[in-house]
Amino acid sequence: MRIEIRIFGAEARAAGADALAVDLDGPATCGSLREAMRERSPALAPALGWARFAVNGRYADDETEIGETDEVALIGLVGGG
Amino acid sequence: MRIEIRIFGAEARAAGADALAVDLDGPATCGSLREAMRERSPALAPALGWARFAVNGRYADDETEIGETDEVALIGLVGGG
Amino acid sequence: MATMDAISVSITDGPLGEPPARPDKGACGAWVVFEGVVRGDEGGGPIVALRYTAYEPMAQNQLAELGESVRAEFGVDCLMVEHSRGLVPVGACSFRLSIASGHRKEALAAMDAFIDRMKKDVPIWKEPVRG
Amino acid sequence: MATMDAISVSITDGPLGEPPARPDKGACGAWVVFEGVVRGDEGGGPIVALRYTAYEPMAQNQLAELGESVRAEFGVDCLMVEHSRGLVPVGACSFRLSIASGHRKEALAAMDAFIDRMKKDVPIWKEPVRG
Repeated sequence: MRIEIRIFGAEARAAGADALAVDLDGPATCGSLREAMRERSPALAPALGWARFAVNGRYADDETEIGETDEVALIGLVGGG
Repeated sequence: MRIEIRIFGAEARAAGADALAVDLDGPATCGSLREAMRERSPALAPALGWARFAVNGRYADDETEIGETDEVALIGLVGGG
Repeated sequence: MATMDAISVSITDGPLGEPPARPDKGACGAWVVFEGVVRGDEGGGPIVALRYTAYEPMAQNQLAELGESVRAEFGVDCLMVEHSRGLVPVGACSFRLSIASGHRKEALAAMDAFIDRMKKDVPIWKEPVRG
Repeated sequence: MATMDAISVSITDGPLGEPPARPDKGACGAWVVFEGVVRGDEGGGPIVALRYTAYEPMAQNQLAELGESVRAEFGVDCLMVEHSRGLVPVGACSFRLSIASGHRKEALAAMDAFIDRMKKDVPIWKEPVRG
Protein backbone atom coordinates (compact mmCIF):
# COMPACT_ATOMS: atom_id res chain seq x y z
CA MET A 1 0.00 0.00 0.00
CA ARG A 2 0.98 3.59 -0.54
CA ILE A 3 1.45 6.02 2.35
CA GLU A 4 1.82 9.73 1.80
CA ILE A 5 3.81 11.52 4.49
CA ARG A 6 3.67 15.26 5.05
CA ILE A 7 7.01 16.90 5.83
CA PHE A 8 7.74 20.36 7.27
CA GLY A 9 10.47 22.80 8.19
CA ALA A 10 14.10 21.71 7.95
CA GLU A 11 13.02 18.20 6.87
CA ALA A 12 10.98 19.59 3.98
CA ARG A 13 13.97 21.67 2.90
CA ALA A 14 16.29 18.63 3.16
CA ALA A 15 13.90 16.48 1.12
CA GLY A 16 13.14 19.29 -1.34
CA ALA A 17 9.44 18.49 -0.95
CA ASP A 18 6.64 18.91 1.55
CA ALA A 19 5.30 15.40 1.07
CA LEU A 20 6.71 12.02 0.21
CA ALA A 21 4.97 8.83 -0.92
CA VAL A 22 6.28 5.44 0.18
CA ASP A 23 5.09 1.95 -0.79
CA LEU A 24 4.91 -0.52 2.06
CA ASP A 25 4.07 -4.24 2.10
CA GLY A 26 1.62 -5.86 4.45
CA PRO A 27 0.67 -4.47 7.88
CA ALA A 28 2.62 -1.26 8.33
CA THR A 29 3.65 0.62 11.46
CA CYS A 30 5.40 3.92 12.00
CA GLY A 31 8.54 1.87 12.63
CA SER A 32 8.40 0.13 9.25
CA LEU A 33 7.57 3.44 7.60
CA ARG A 34 10.63 4.98 9.26
CA GLU A 35 12.86 2.25 7.77
CA ALA A 36 11.28 2.54 4.34
CA MET A 37 11.69 6.33 4.34
CA ARG A 38 15.37 6.02 5.26
CA GLU A 39 15.93 4.01 2.04
CA ARG A 40 13.66 6.14 -0.06
CA SER A 41 15.17 9.49 1.00
CA PRO A 42 18.78 9.52 2.23
CA ALA A 43 18.47 13.29 2.81
CA LEU A 44 16.00 12.54 5.59
CA ALA A 45 18.07 9.78 7.20
CA PRO A 46 19.56 11.95 9.97
CA ALA A 47 16.17 13.34 11.00
CA LEU A 48 14.58 9.87 10.83
CA GLY A 49 16.87 8.86 13.69
CA TRP A 50 14.86 10.96 16.14
CA ALA A 51 11.93 12.74 14.49
CA ARG A 52 8.39 11.81 15.59
CA PHE A 53 5.48 10.67 13.45
CA ALA A 54 2.00 12.00 13.86
CA VAL A 55 -0.89 9.81 12.75
CA ASN A 56 -4.21 11.55 12.22
CA GLY A 57 -2.96 14.59 14.06
CA ARG A 58 -1.56 12.88 17.16
CA TYR A 59 1.98 11.86 18.03
CA ALA A 60 2.45 8.13 17.51
CA ASP A 61 5.16 5.66 18.51
CA ASP A 62 6.88 3.20 16.23
CA GLU A 63 4.41 0.44 17.15
CA THR A 64 1.42 2.44 15.92
CA GLU A 65 -0.22 0.75 12.92
CA ILE A 66 -0.99 2.81 9.85
CA GLY A 67 -3.21 2.23 6.85
CA GLU A 68 -3.78 3.94 3.51
CA THR A 69 -6.50 6.21 4.84
CA ASP A 70 -4.46 7.55 7.75
CA GLU A 71 -2.93 11.01 7.60
CA VAL A 72 0.75 10.66 8.43
CA ALA A 73 3.24 13.45 9.13
CA LEU A 74 6.90 13.50 10.03
CA ILE A 75 7.47 16.04 12.80
CA GLY A 76 11.08 17.16 13.17
CA LEU A 77 12.37 19.98 15.34
CA VAL A 78 9.48 22.41 15.79
CA GLY A 79 9.90 26.14 16.32
CA GLY A 80 6.77 27.92 17.43
CA GLY A 81 6.71 31.07 19.52
CA MET B 1 14.98 67.79 70.45
CA ARG B 2 11.67 66.91 68.92
CA ILE B 3 11.39 64.32 66.16
CA GLU B 4 8.20 63.85 64.21
CA ILE B 5 7.72 60.35 62.85
CA ARG B 6 5.33 59.52 60.01
CA ILE B 7 3.35 56.31 60.44
CA PHE B 8 1.37 54.31 57.88
CA GLY B 9 -0.89 51.33 57.36
CA ALA B 10 -1.53 48.95 60.28
CA GLU B 11 0.81 50.99 62.50
CA ALA B 12 -1.13 54.19 61.83
CA ARG B 13 -4.35 52.38 62.70
CA ALA B 14 -2.80 50.95 65.88
CA ALA B 15 -1.53 54.36 66.95
CA GLY B 16 -4.72 56.14 65.87
CA ALA B 17 -2.57 58.73 64.08
CA ASP B 18 -0.45 59.12 60.99
CA ALA B 19 2.34 60.92 62.78
CA LEU B 20 3.83 60.93 66.24
CA ALA B 21 6.18 63.44 67.92
CA VAL B 22 8.83 62.24 70.36
CA ASP B 23 11.28 64.28 72.45
CA LEU B 24 14.79 62.92 72.59
CA ASP B 25 17.86 64.05 74.54
CA GLY B 26 21.30 64.52 73.10
CA PRO B 27 22.57 62.80 69.94
CA ALA B 28 19.74 60.61 68.69
CA THR B 29 19.79 57.51 66.51
CA CYS B 30 17.04 55.38 65.06
CA GLY B 31 17.77 52.95 67.90
CA SER B 32 17.18 55.53 70.64
CA LEU B 33 14.08 56.73 68.78
CA ARG B 34 12.80 53.15 68.70
CA GLU B 35 13.16 52.89 72.48
CA ALA B 36 11.53 56.27 73.09
CA MET B 37 8.60 55.39 70.82
CA ARG B 38 8.03 52.13 72.68
CA GLU B 39 7.49 54.11 75.89
CA ARG B 40 5.50 56.85 74.22
CA SER B 41 3.10 54.56 72.35
CA PRO B 42 2.49 51.07 73.78
CA ALA B 43 0.14 50.35 70.84
CA LEU B 44 3.20 50.47 68.56
CA ALA B 45 5.40 48.29 70.77
CA PRO B 46 4.83 45.05 68.82
CA ALA B 47 5.64 46.69 65.49
CA LEU B 48 8.66 48.46 66.95
CA GLY B 49 10.21 45.06 67.53
CA TRP B 50 10.80 44.62 63.80
CA ALA B 51 9.61 47.61 61.76
CA ARG B 52 12.19 49.64 59.84
CA PHE B 53 12.85 53.35 59.96
CA ALA B 54 13.36 55.47 56.89
CA VAL B 55 15.39 58.67 57.24
CA ASN B 56 15.00 61.20 54.45
CA GLY B 57 13.36 58.61 52.25
CA ARG B 58 15.91 55.79 52.67
CA TYR B 59 15.88 52.76 54.93
CA ALA B 60 18.16 53.32 57.92
CA ASP B 61 19.56 51.01 60.56
CA ASP B 62 19.47 51.60 64.31
CA GLU B 63 22.91 53.23 64.27
CA THR B 64 21.81 55.96 61.85
CA GLU B 65 21.93 59.39 63.49
CA ILE B 66 18.94 61.66 63.21
CA GLY B 67 18.43 65.37 63.79
CA GLU B 68 15.48 67.72 63.97
CA THR B 69 15.55 68.54 60.28
CA ASP B 70 15.49 64.91 59.13
CA GLU B 71 12.29 63.37 57.80
CA VAL B 72 11.70 60.16 59.73
CA ALA B 73 9.13 57.44 58.97
CA LEU B 74 8.30 54.12 60.58
CA ILE B 75 7.82 51.51 57.86
CA GLY B 76 5.92 48.45 59.02
CA LEU B 77 4.59 45.64 56.83
CA VAL B 78 4.10 47.13 53.37
CA GLY B 79 1.52 45.90 50.89
CA GLY B 80 1.99 47.22 47.40
CA GLY B 81 0.89 45.40 44.25
CA MET C 1 -14.44 34.89 34.15
CA ALA C 2 -17.97 33.82 33.30
CA THR C 3 -17.75 35.63 30.00
CA MET C 4 -14.85 33.65 28.60
CA ASP C 5 -13.79 30.09 28.02
CA ALA C 6 -11.07 28.71 30.24
CA ILE C 7 -8.96 27.94 27.16
CA SER C 8 -8.94 29.69 23.83
CA VAL C 9 -6.61 29.10 20.88
CA SER C 10 -6.28 30.90 17.60
CA ILE C 11 -3.84 30.58 14.71
CA THR C 12 -4.21 33.46 12.27
CA ASP C 13 -2.49 34.91 9.20
CA GLY C 14 0.26 37.48 9.71
CA PRO C 15 1.14 39.56 12.80
CA LEU C 16 -1.22 39.31 15.77
CA GLY C 17 -3.61 42.16 16.45
CA GLU C 18 -4.37 43.86 19.75
CA PRO C 19 -4.17 41.89 23.02
CA PRO C 20 -7.40 40.42 24.37
CA ALA C 21 -9.28 42.42 26.97
CA ARG C 22 -8.60 41.41 30.54
CA PRO C 23 -11.45 39.25 31.86
CA ASP C 24 -13.71 41.77 33.57
CA LYS C 25 -15.70 39.40 35.72
CA GLY C 26 -14.60 37.85 38.96
CA ALA C 27 -11.54 40.00 39.59
CA CYS C 28 -8.86 37.54 38.62
CA GLY C 29 -6.04 38.89 40.82
CA ALA C 30 -3.27 38.42 38.26
CA TRP C 31 -3.38 38.96 34.51
CA VAL C 32 -0.20 38.28 32.58
CA VAL C 33 0.31 38.79 28.87
CA PHE C 34 3.42 37.49 27.13
CA GLU C 35 4.20 38.60 23.59
CA GLY C 36 6.88 37.06 21.40
CA VAL C 37 8.19 39.68 19.01
CA VAL C 38 10.23 38.89 15.88
CA ARG C 39 13.84 39.96 16.44
CA GLY C 40 16.00 41.48 13.73
CA ASP C 41 18.73 38.90 14.28
CA GLU C 42 16.77 35.66 14.63
CA GLY C 43 18.42 32.61 13.10
CA GLY C 44 22.05 33.73 13.03
CA GLY C 45 22.02 36.90 10.96
CA PRO C 46 19.91 39.91 10.03
CA ILE C 47 16.42 39.07 8.83
CA VAL C 48 13.40 41.09 7.71
CA ALA C 49 10.70 38.65 8.74
CA LEU C 50 9.89 35.12 9.85
CA ARG C 51 7.58 32.86 7.92
CA TYR C 52 5.57 30.50 10.13
CA THR C 53 4.08 27.20 9.00
CA ALA C 54 1.63 25.32 11.18
CA TYR C 55 0.50 21.75 10.66
CA GLU C 56 -3.21 22.26 11.15
CA PRO C 57 -5.43 21.22 12.76
CA MET C 58 -2.86 19.28 14.81
CA ALA C 59 -1.13 22.50 15.96
CA GLN C 60 -4.45 23.97 17.09
CA ASN C 61 -5.40 20.78 18.95
CA GLN C 62 -1.99 20.46 20.59
CA LEU C 63 -2.13 24.08 21.78
CA ALA C 64 -5.58 23.48 23.26
CA GLU C 65 -4.54 20.26 25.00
CA LEU C 66 -1.37 21.86 26.30
CA GLY C 67 -3.41 24.81 27.53
CA GLU C 68 -5.82 22.55 29.36
CA SER C 69 -3.07 20.48 30.97
CA VAL C 70 -1.12 23.57 32.08
CA ARG C 71 -4.31 25.21 33.35
CA ALA C 72 -5.10 22.16 35.47
CA GLU C 73 -1.52 21.60 36.63
CA PHE C 74 -0.93 25.19 37.79
CA GLY C 75 -4.48 26.00 38.82
CA VAL C 76 -4.83 29.12 36.70
CA ASP C 77 -8.28 30.35 35.67
CA CYS C 78 -7.97 31.03 31.99
CA LEU C 79 -5.37 30.82 29.29
CA MET C 80 -5.54 32.35 25.81
CA VAL C 81 -3.09 31.42 23.06
CA GLU C 82 -2.63 33.25 19.78
CA HIS C 83 -0.09 32.28 17.12
CA SER C 84 0.67 33.59 13.65
CA ARG C 85 0.98 31.65 10.46
CA GLY C 86 2.64 33.08 7.35
CA LEU C 87 4.82 36.18 7.22
CA VAL C 88 5.55 38.23 10.36
CA PRO C 89 7.97 41.16 9.93
CA VAL C 90 10.66 42.13 12.44
CA GLY C 91 9.17 44.04 15.36
CA ALA C 92 5.73 42.46 15.03
CA CYS C 93 4.15 39.98 17.40
CA SER C 94 3.86 36.34 16.30
CA PHE C 95 2.84 34.71 19.58
CA ARG C 96 0.83 35.82 22.57
CA LEU C 97 -0.10 33.94 25.72
CA SER C 98 -2.49 35.60 28.18
CA ILE C 99 -3.19 34.05 31.57
CA ALA C 100 -5.67 35.03 34.27
CA SER C 101 -5.08 33.61 37.70
CA GLY C 102 -5.84 34.21 41.35
CA HIS C 103 -2.18 34.77 42.11
CA ARG C 104 0.98 35.79 40.37
CA LYS C 105 3.31 32.88 41.11
CA GLU C 106 1.22 30.24 39.37
CA ALA C 107 0.49 32.55 36.44
CA LEU C 108 4.22 33.07 35.80
CA ALA C 109 5.03 29.39 36.31
CA ALA C 110 2.20 28.35 33.96
CA MET C 111 3.44 30.80 31.35
CA ASP C 112 6.97 29.45 31.47
CA ALA C 113 5.83 25.82 31.36
CA PHE C 114 3.40 26.40 28.49
CA ILE C 115 6.01 28.07 26.32
CA ASP C 116 8.70 25.46 27.06
CA ARG C 117 6.35 22.65 26.09
CA MET C 118 4.97 24.47 23.07
CA LYS C 119 8.47 24.91 21.68
CA LYS C 120 9.07 21.18 22.02
CA ASP C 121 5.75 19.68 20.95
CA VAL C 122 3.54 21.94 18.88
CA PRO C 123 3.96 21.43 15.12
CA ILE C 124 4.75 24.99 14.07
CA TRP C 125 7.88 25.94 12.17
CA LYS C 126 9.59 29.20 11.40
CA GLU C 127 11.89 30.14 8.59
CA PRO C 128 13.96 33.33 8.40
CA VAL C 129 13.27 35.70 5.50
CA ARG C 130 16.38 37.69 4.60
CA GLY C 131 16.26 41.17 3.06
CA MET D 1 14.06 50.69 22.53
CA ALA D 2 15.64 54.01 21.58
CA THR D 3 12.35 55.78 22.15
CA MET D 4 11.97 54.84 25.82
CA ASP D 5 13.88 55.00 29.04
CA ALA D 6 15.21 51.76 30.45
CA ILE D 7 13.24 52.36 33.66
CA SER D 8 10.02 54.28 34.14
CA VAL D 9 7.93 54.58 37.29
CA SER D 10 4.59 56.24 37.88
CA ILE D 11 2.29 56.41 40.88
CA THR D 12 -1.10 57.85 39.95
CA ASP D 13 -4.55 58.37 41.45
CA GLY D 14 -7.13 55.60 41.10
CA PRO D 15 -7.19 52.61 38.73
CA LEU D 16 -4.45 52.40 36.11
CA GLY D 17 -5.29 53.27 32.52
CA GLU D 18 -4.37 51.39 29.37
CA PRO D 19 -1.12 49.39 29.19
CA PRO D 20 1.90 51.10 27.65
CA ALA D 21 2.59 50.44 24.00
CA ARG D 22 5.14 47.72 23.32
CA PRO D 23 8.51 49.29 22.49
CA ASP D 24 8.45 49.42 18.70
CA LYS D 25 12.14 49.85 18.09
CA GLY D 26 14.75 47.15 18.16
CA ALA D 27 12.43 44.14 18.21
CA CYS D 28 12.74 43.21 21.83
CA GLY D 29 12.01 39.47 21.50
CA ALA D 30 9.88 39.20 24.64
CA TRP D 31 7.37 41.68 26.05
CA VAL D 32 5.60 40.72 29.25
CA VAL D 33 2.91 42.72 30.99
CA PHE D 34 1.75 41.81 34.47
CA GLU D 35 -1.41 43.38 35.92
CA GLY D 36 -2.48 43.09 39.51
CA VAL D 37 -6.27 43.30 39.69
CA VAL D 38 -8.22 43.98 42.90
CA ARG D 39 -9.97 40.79 43.97
CA GLY D 40 -13.42 40.77 45.52
CA ASP D 41 -12.21 38.78 48.51
CA GLU D 42 -8.93 40.49 49.36
CA GLY D 43 -8.15 40.74 53.08
CA GLY D 44 -10.35 37.98 54.47
CA GLY D 45 -13.87 38.87 53.35
CA PRO D 46 -15.83 40.57 50.59
CA ILE D 47 -14.64 44.06 49.72
CA VAL D 48 -15.67 46.69 47.20
CA ALA D 49 -12.31 48.39 46.78
CA LEU D 50 -8.79 48.79 48.09
CA ARG D 51 -7.41 52.12 49.21
CA TYR D 52 -3.67 52.51 48.55
CA THR D 53 -1.38 54.87 50.42
CA ALA D 54 2.14 55.51 49.21
CA TYR D 55 4.89 57.23 51.17
CA GLU D 56 6.13 59.55 48.48
CA PRO D 57 8.63 60.30 47.10
CA MET D 58 10.29 57.35 48.86
CA ALA D 59 7.96 54.83 47.17
CA GLN D 60 8.73 56.30 43.76
CA ASN D 61 12.48 56.27 44.41
CA GLN D 62 12.44 52.73 45.77
CA LEU D 63 10.52 51.49 42.72
CA ALA D 64 13.05 53.14 40.42
CA GLU D 65 16.04 51.74 42.32
CA LEU D 66 14.48 48.31 42.44
CA GLY D 67 13.74 48.54 38.72
CA GLU D 68 17.34 49.44 37.95
CA SER D 69 18.80 46.69 40.13
CA VAL D 70 16.46 44.04 38.67
CA ARG D 71 17.15 45.30 35.15
CA ALA D 72 20.89 44.95 35.67
CA GLU D 73 20.67 41.64 37.53
CA PHE D 74 18.49 39.87 34.96
CA GLY D 75 19.75 41.68 31.88
CA VAL D 76 16.37 42.84 30.64
CA ASP D 77 16.12 45.86 28.35
CA CYS D 78 13.39 47.96 29.85
CA LEU D 79 11.05 47.88 32.80
CA MET D 80 8.00 50.06 33.37
CA VAL D 81 6.21 50.20 36.72
CA GLU D 82 2.81 51.74 37.37
CA HIS D 83 1.08 51.78 40.75
CA SER D 84 -2.16 53.30 41.99
CA ARG D 85 -2.69 55.49 45.00
CA GLY D 86 -6.14 56.09 46.52
CA LEU D 87 -9.25 54.10 45.76
CA VAL D 88 -9.23 51.17 43.31
CA PRO D 89 -12.49 49.23 42.96
CA VAL D 90 -12.73 45.45 42.67
CA GLY D 91 -11.92 44.31 39.13
CA ALA D 92 -9.71 47.31 38.36
CA CYS D 93 -5.95 47.29 37.95
CA SER D 94 -3.79 48.78 40.72
CA PHE D 95 -0.35 47.63 39.63
CA ARG D 96 1.28 46.97 36.29
CA LEU D 97 4.81 45.86 35.48
CA SER D 98 5.87 45.73 31.83
CA ILE D 99 9.21 44.25 30.81
CA ALA D 100 10.93 44.13 27.43
CA SER D 101 13.74 41.66 27.05
CA GLY D 102 15.69 39.72 24.45
CA HIS D 103 14.39 36.46 25.83
CA ARG D 104 11.49 35.11 27.81
CA LYS D 105 13.22 33.36 30.71
CA GLU D 106 14.90 36.46 32.09
CA ALA D 107 11.78 38.57 31.56
CA LEU D 108 9.70 36.18 33.67
CA ALA D 109 12.41 35.83 36.32
CA ALA D 110 12.83 39.61 36.51
CA MET D 111 9.08 40.04 36.88
CA ASP D 112 8.88 37.58 39.72
CA ALA D 113 11.89 39.06 41.52
CA PHE D 114 10.69 42.65 41.13
CA ILE D 115 7.26 41.90 42.58
CA ASP D 116 8.64 39.83 45.47
CA ARG D 117 11.00 42.64 46.45
CA MET D 118 8.40 45.36 45.93
CA LYS D 119 6.02 43.62 48.30
CA LYS D 120 8.75 43.52 50.92
CA ASP D 121 10.42 46.90 50.55
CA VAL D 122 8.38 49.55 48.79
CA PRO D 123 6.43 51.79 51.20
CA ILE D 124 2.93 51.35 49.80
CA TRP D 125 0.00 50.17 51.90
CA LYS D 126 -3.45 48.90 51.08
CA GLU D 127 -6.59 48.92 53.15
CA PRO D 128 -9.80 47.03 52.32
CA VAL D 129 -12.94 49.09 51.76
CA ARG D 130 -16.05 47.10 52.66
CA GLY D 131 -19.41 47.68 51.01
